[in-house]
Amino acid sequence: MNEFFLLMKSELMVTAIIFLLLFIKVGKGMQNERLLPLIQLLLLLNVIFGFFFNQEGNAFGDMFHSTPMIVFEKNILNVGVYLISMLFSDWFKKTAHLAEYFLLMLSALLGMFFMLSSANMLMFYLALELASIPVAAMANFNLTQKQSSEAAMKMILSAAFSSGILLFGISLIYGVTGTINFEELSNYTTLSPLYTMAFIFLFSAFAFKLSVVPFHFWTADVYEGAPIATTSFLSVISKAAVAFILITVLYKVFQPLQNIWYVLVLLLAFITIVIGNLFAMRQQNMKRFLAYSSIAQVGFILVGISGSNTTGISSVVYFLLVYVFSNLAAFGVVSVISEQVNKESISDYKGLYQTNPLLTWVLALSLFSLAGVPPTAGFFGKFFLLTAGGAKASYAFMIVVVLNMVISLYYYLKVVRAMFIDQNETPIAAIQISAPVKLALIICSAGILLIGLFGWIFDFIQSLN
Amino acid sequence: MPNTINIILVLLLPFISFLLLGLLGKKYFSRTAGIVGTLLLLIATVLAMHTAYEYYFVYGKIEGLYHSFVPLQFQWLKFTHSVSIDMGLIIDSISVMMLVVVTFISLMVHIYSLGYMKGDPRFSTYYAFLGLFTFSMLGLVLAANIFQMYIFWELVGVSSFLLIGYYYEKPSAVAASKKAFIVTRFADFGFLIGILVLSYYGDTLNFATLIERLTAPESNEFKLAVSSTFLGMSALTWGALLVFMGGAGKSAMFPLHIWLPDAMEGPTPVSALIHAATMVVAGVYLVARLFPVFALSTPVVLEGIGWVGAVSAVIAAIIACTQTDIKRVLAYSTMSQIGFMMFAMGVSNYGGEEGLGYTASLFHLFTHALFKALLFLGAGSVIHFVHSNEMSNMGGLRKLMPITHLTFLLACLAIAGMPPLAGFFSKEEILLAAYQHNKIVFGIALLTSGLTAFYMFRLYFSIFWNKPYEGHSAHHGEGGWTMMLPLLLLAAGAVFAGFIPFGSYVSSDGLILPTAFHVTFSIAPVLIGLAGIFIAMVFYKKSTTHPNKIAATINGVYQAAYHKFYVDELYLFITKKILFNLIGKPFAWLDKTVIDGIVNQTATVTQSIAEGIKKMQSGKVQSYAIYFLMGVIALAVLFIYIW
Amino acid sequence: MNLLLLLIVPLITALTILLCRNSLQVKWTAFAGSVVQLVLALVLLFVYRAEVVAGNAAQLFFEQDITLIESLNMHFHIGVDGISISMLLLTAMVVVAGVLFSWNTNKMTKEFYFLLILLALGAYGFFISFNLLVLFFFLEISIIPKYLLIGIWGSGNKEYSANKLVLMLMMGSALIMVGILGMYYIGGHDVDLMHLSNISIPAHLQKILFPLFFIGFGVFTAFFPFHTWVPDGHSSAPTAGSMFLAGISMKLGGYGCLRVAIFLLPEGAKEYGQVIVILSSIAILYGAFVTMMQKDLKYLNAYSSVSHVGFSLLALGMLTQTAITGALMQMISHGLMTALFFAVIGMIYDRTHTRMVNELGGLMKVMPFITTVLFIVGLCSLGLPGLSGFVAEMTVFVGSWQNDDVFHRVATIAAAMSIVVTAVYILRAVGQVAMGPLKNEAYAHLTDAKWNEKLAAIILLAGILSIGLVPGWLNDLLTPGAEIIMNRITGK
Amino acid sequence: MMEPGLYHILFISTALFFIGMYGFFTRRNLITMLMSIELILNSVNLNFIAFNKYVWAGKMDGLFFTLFIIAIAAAEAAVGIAIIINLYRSHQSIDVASAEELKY
Amino acid sequence: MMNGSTIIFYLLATLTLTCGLLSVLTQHIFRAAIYVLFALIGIAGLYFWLQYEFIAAVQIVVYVGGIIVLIIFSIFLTQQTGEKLAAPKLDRKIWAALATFCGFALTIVQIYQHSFSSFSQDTVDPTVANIGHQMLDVNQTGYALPFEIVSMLLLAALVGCIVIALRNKTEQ
Repeated sequence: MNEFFLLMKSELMVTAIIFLLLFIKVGKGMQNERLLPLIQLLLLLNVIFGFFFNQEGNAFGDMFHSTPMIVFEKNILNVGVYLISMLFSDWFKKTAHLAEYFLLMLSALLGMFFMLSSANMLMFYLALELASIPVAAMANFNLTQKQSSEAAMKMILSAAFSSGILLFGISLIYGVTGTINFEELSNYTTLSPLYTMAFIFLFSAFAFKLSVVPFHFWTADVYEGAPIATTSFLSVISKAAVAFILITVLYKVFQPLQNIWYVLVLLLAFITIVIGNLFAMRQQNMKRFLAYSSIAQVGFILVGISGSNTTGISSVVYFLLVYVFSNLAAFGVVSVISEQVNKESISDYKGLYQTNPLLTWVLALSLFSLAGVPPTAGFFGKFFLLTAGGAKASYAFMIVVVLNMVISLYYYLKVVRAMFIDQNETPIAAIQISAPVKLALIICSAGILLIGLFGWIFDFIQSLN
Repeated sequence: MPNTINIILVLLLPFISFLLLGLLGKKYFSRTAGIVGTLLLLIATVLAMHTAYEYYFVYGKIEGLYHSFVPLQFQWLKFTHSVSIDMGLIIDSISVMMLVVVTFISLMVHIYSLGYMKGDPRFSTYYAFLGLFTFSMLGLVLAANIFQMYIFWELVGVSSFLLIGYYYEKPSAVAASKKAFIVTRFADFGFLIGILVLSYYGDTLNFATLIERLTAPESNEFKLAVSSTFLGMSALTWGALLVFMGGAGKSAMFPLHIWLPDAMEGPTPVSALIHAATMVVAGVYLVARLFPVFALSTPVVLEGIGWVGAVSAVIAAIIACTQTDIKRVLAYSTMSQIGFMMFAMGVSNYGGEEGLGYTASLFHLFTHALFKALLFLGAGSVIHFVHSNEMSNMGGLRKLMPITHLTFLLACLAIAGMPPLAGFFSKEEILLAAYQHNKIVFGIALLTSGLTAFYMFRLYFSIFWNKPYEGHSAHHGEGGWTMMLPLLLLAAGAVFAGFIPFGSYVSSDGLILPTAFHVTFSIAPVLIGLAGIFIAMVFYKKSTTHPNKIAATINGVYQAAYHKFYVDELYLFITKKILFNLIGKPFAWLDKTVIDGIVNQTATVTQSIAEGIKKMQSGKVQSYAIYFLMGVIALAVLFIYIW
Repeated sequence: MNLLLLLIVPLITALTILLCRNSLQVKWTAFAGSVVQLVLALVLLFVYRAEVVAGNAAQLFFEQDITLIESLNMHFHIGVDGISISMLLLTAMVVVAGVLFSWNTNKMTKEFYFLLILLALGAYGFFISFNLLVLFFFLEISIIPKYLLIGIWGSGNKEYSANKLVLMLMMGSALIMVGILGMYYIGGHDVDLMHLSNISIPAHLQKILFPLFFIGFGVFTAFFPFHTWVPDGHSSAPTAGSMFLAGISMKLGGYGCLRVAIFLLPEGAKEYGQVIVILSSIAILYGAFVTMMQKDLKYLNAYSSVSHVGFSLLALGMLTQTAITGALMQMISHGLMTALFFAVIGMIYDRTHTRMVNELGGLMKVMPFITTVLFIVGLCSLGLPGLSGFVAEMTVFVGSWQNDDVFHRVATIAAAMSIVVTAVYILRAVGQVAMGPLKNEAYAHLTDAKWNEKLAAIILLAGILSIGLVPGWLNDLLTPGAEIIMNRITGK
Repeated sequence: MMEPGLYHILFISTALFFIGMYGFFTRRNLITMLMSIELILNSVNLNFIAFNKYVWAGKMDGLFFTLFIIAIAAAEAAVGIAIIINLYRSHQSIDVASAEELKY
Repeated sequence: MMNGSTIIFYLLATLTLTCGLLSVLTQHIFRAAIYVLFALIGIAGLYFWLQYEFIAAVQIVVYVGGIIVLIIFSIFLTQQTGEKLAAPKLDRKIWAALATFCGFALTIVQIYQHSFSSFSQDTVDPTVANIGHQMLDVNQTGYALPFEIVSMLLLAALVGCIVIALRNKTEQ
């Protein structure tokens, strides 16, 4: 029994926090000013706890399983959620439903944990829903804003639609193979067109969650409309979780279909990078801009996944670790500015460096990291992804992919240019950054700068395989 | 054995002068720069003379043969295992002779400039440049390696550029300096390629080895160089031809002569030094240096050299007859005289009696340096006096400047080949060599020497006789002793240099060539020269209208000659119209619009694609769902039916 | 000698700059740091010479190998040979000069110097690394500082230029990246340069990889027709920016072309040698002719850079040992010369506020030092003996001529023709700017160079002259490296 | 006419699935879109039950899947309706075309 | 030949598909809700027909009794009854029809081309007892864990609904 607790410690910890929040809400309730530090403290404990007492094994028959890699992935998500709780303090303090918001967020996180640990389709599906339905509600948390409701509506409808297709795929897989267990599915080697089709139905749901073109259309709208905390949760935590489980599903469960999914992944990676870049190029709203840029990033993740070797896994995990820091830093800065002066357009950022050098540097660093420019960790992240992908892909493909990095640099530089170079009569006034936000931004910057230089981090991830 | 230290000092003293005056001159030597430079050069001259004495009379001749010595050689830059630039000093009969000429003329100019350039704001700079030039010229002369020669060749060019453009605030001087540099640079391009060719086949850059290998028909290098052909000519021929191109440029041979008249924009002493006596004969020296190769291996090229020299001589002489700027007349005369030297080379053979042209050419080089420098310095005095270059502003100066007049007259007689002045002896030898070898060239040469006498005396009479002087009164006479002394010294040279038995010192094969002097042969040239002098006297001794009438009767020819046969215009057309408008402009356009345009267009196209596909993101959640389903179907079809 | 010092010094300098309080402190810190670096480079040179004299015939000196990522076999492998040392020296000199020439930068001084030093750091790292990943890392590090330097402190159409520059360079590095990935798998999961140089890479793969590397690095060094960032980038950059671009950044490319593309992929080099020769001959002449038409001094120098760099690429395409030595010499010479040229242009611009040739004139009278330097640099550019340009160009020509066939010969002749055109445009420009009557009355009150400018100019001139007058040391420095590369080409 | 079996039921479920999709694509009222979603989910349920019954009767995986889908569908519908009601409050309409502010 | 069971099957099938089709085509929102209700009932009938009584019961309880009622309430909340629904645009209809038809054709062709083969021998009856047993098992089949996840999901959904739907209380 002891073992069981340790095996599911991440989930249990999160559940405990959820119920604590529920009791606080149902009971006397707390002022945001006091509740938020408490939540941040709990999440910090959660992060720390995540690094201890790691166990490997199965529980609930074939429902739940855990490996060091999965635990590490969960820890990445924990860190991300902790950073979110710090970065968006300004917004959290203002919201009327802080406890509920975190309750939903942690439920989604719980869903992702289960998703990572899932060992069969049922668990996977339930966890996926648990990870997405609360997020749709979270998207609506700017309750009086039209855009927020629109975003939530688009999200819940699209998510329901995609889970319909997912379920249809699963049902066909079940019909063909007679099992929903991952282990057994990976042993099913009789290929048939129907099985392929079912796989594509299933894959489309992953693609939807990861916002792979052409299943990405909801992304930008939702990102733009939702509160920034939700957006960053969606674009970082939720994306990372789905990418992690996609690796398991492709590498393990659909190993027999490798010839098909390899091409599929490469094809979609290509389209995703190109379309994501093309859309990102002309965005003016920072959130929307980051949404599209994150679409392009997913394309690179797919390239890494296509490598179908242990380097592929490690590089994706590594990249997402870096991505958490980079993207959250970017969203953090956007949020600070958006909350304080209510400006989200790139042109509003003109001359930002004159008034807010710290924010500018953090944002610039994170954008460089996203663009994959050294010495930021993003460079290494991208490089490892491409290294993994390069194992099998052709030169022509790699050239196209890498040239797209140049295009992506173009639009990241647009922001950098606005902040550093462009002149502005009335730049955004100097912003007072609250302590937790500052701390989180510094953590993110440190992560961006240091992760890349510490080569052993990759080795560590590699050793988890 | 040569005294290495002496020779090094000869080379380095001018350089020290350059460094000293160039770096510190402004601060410490603004008044005394001339003295410092002159003293240093005086030492160098004495050492050079000493070196010459020792070479010719002490150690140079071994068993009747003048040897070539390389007292110092060190590797400066290694290209391949066998090809390297070995900086060295070569001591042989021609280099020693040139050493004397260069240092002596340079010394004269240094002294002369003390008076001529007095009070110039950039006095020290002027002397620094003179030092640089002398150093470069000496380096060129002493070069033991063809690449070393090229290096100093270029340095000479740049010193010439600096000195022509010395009056940098005068646009015409700037233009002239650029022109001189660029035209010679163009020739040097040929020289460089020639060096590449010769060095590749000779597998060395050292003159001695190179000549040895490329003149020995049994050596592998020679065989390879002769057997490799390009456009129907052997590699060796190409190499020799291209090397000569460099020499032709520097020596202002037709058609690369256009820079020389313009170069007269520099201070007159500079013209005397560079554009009369020393630098412009570098081409002749180059041919002499490689003479065995030209004579033994590529007689075709040597033949060509002869023709180029002859054509240049006559053209320059014709043009000189029509010019009114006294320095330009002298410039064309220089070109004409170098033409003489060139065709003398061209009509020579290697060794023995047949090598008369070679000796004659260098003899003429020697004497010409003296009297041409004299002419220029005299002209400088005149210009100094009247503050103009135009003949029309002069006349009747013989009384006002007696010493200048006398020395100028001597120089004119010398250049006209009147016995017993220096020019007579050297020119006679050239004519004799031409007569023996090529009658047509001989004819041209005869004609040219007549023209020479004519235009020189035209010049002489225009300056010193003609109408009485109308300008300002003589406010400063003929200049101080500093300006007179060089004139007198050079005049002495012009009178007596001809008596040197040149053949016993310089010959193509190093053996003594007995001076052949035929009185009978000399009659015709002297008569022709006298005729030229007479005509000039008739026309110009008094201010008459004869010249204008004659000019009017042969208007076409006169205009053509007056406009230097339109060669300048041709060049202008080629550079302005073809290089700038037909090549430069289209290239610039190509770069701006096409190559850069492609880069910019890539960005524009990408952006317009991005703009074009934005409609897909319509904000309609149902459209998104349709795309979703269509995507699934497409992928399913792809992987079921197509893949 | 520990090569890590070469990285630590600039790093500490950069960090110290961030801590500085006022701009004077920043400037002196940057100056001190760069001087220390220059001293280090010189010490390195002498230590290396001493080792060579002592008979050490190793391929790499002062090697260090620190494991970065064990599972991917990524090592921080650094070392130097003569070629690297010469490049380091060049970089150090240009950096000191750049720091000095920017002395009167007042806008965001701290950031400016920080970025300068960061850029230099990238170059130092690049020249000493012998692992492709590390090399690439340092190559890319230096790109973004360029963008900001041009964008913030530049002039003219700076946003456009900065964008163009950074995107084109990134495109180049993208190709390099693909090449490195290919190498990673070909080399058995190892991208160590020395390791890769010891394995034989199949010819068909070399044919794929070589263009990737060569074009990739070629973009950095203005390989025709990928040179279009050069004019715009240089003309918009601040003085130090142009100097660094021309003096350092373009050298990264040339060095990479040689060290990575040709050294590792000799078969590819042979395959594409003729293409390179054709393109660079075009570049040389074309660049020269386009330069002739320029009126803006910076454009003029930028296009002349295209032409000059063409020499080193041409020489690389020639694939003879002398040519390779010549290519390296040309890189170093061009680095010093063009950096100084840009510095002079910057000095003139600072005073007259124009760079248009036809608005300038007669400056010799008011600023003799600056115009003298301009003269010397101009003469160096047109290949006057005694200055570095001559030595480099002649080595290139002699090296190119070693190829005994009409094609290479014609290309060499075509390239050599440019020395005439170069003379034309250099003399036109210099003549117009320095000589003639004073164009504008206002210029009469301008001042000559200040101490910092004089010092910087003298440092670069010292480099130019030391190569021009005594080329032997540089030749000795470069030859062993070139020989190793040549041996790989000839398959010894 | 054939004896009804697996394929018949699969036909029904597939048809219902795409009917639901058609509804989802074309309905402009958000609530009707939600109903279409219910149709889609039900068709999947039918699939699972049919497979469980006809092919894989040895275990009850399909049955449990259906059971949980029904639960999830309820939760989804609840959240969906809450969101729609909130949207109605701010937009005064539940026409999907009224909420197309976020685009491009 | 047709027997009772077959007839019932076809009736149920017709009911389900017709009501489903009508529900997406009708212009009246209320009618649409009712058609959906009947389609769901038809499916419940099919479950009965397949002898999955427990599922059928859950279907009726949850869908008919829960979701549809919820939907109808929300229609009341948001819609003036009797108002016709806005018709979709023609091009949207065409594209939707095309996409769904292609999807349907593809899927059905694939399904019919595939022969589902079973390797299972013994049949577990879907009785309530069996279901309950497995549902609460923590070791072998472990459906207790999904069960808990669903409960967490429902909790979250509940909280979310409360916050979103009851916003006036606090926000306005």
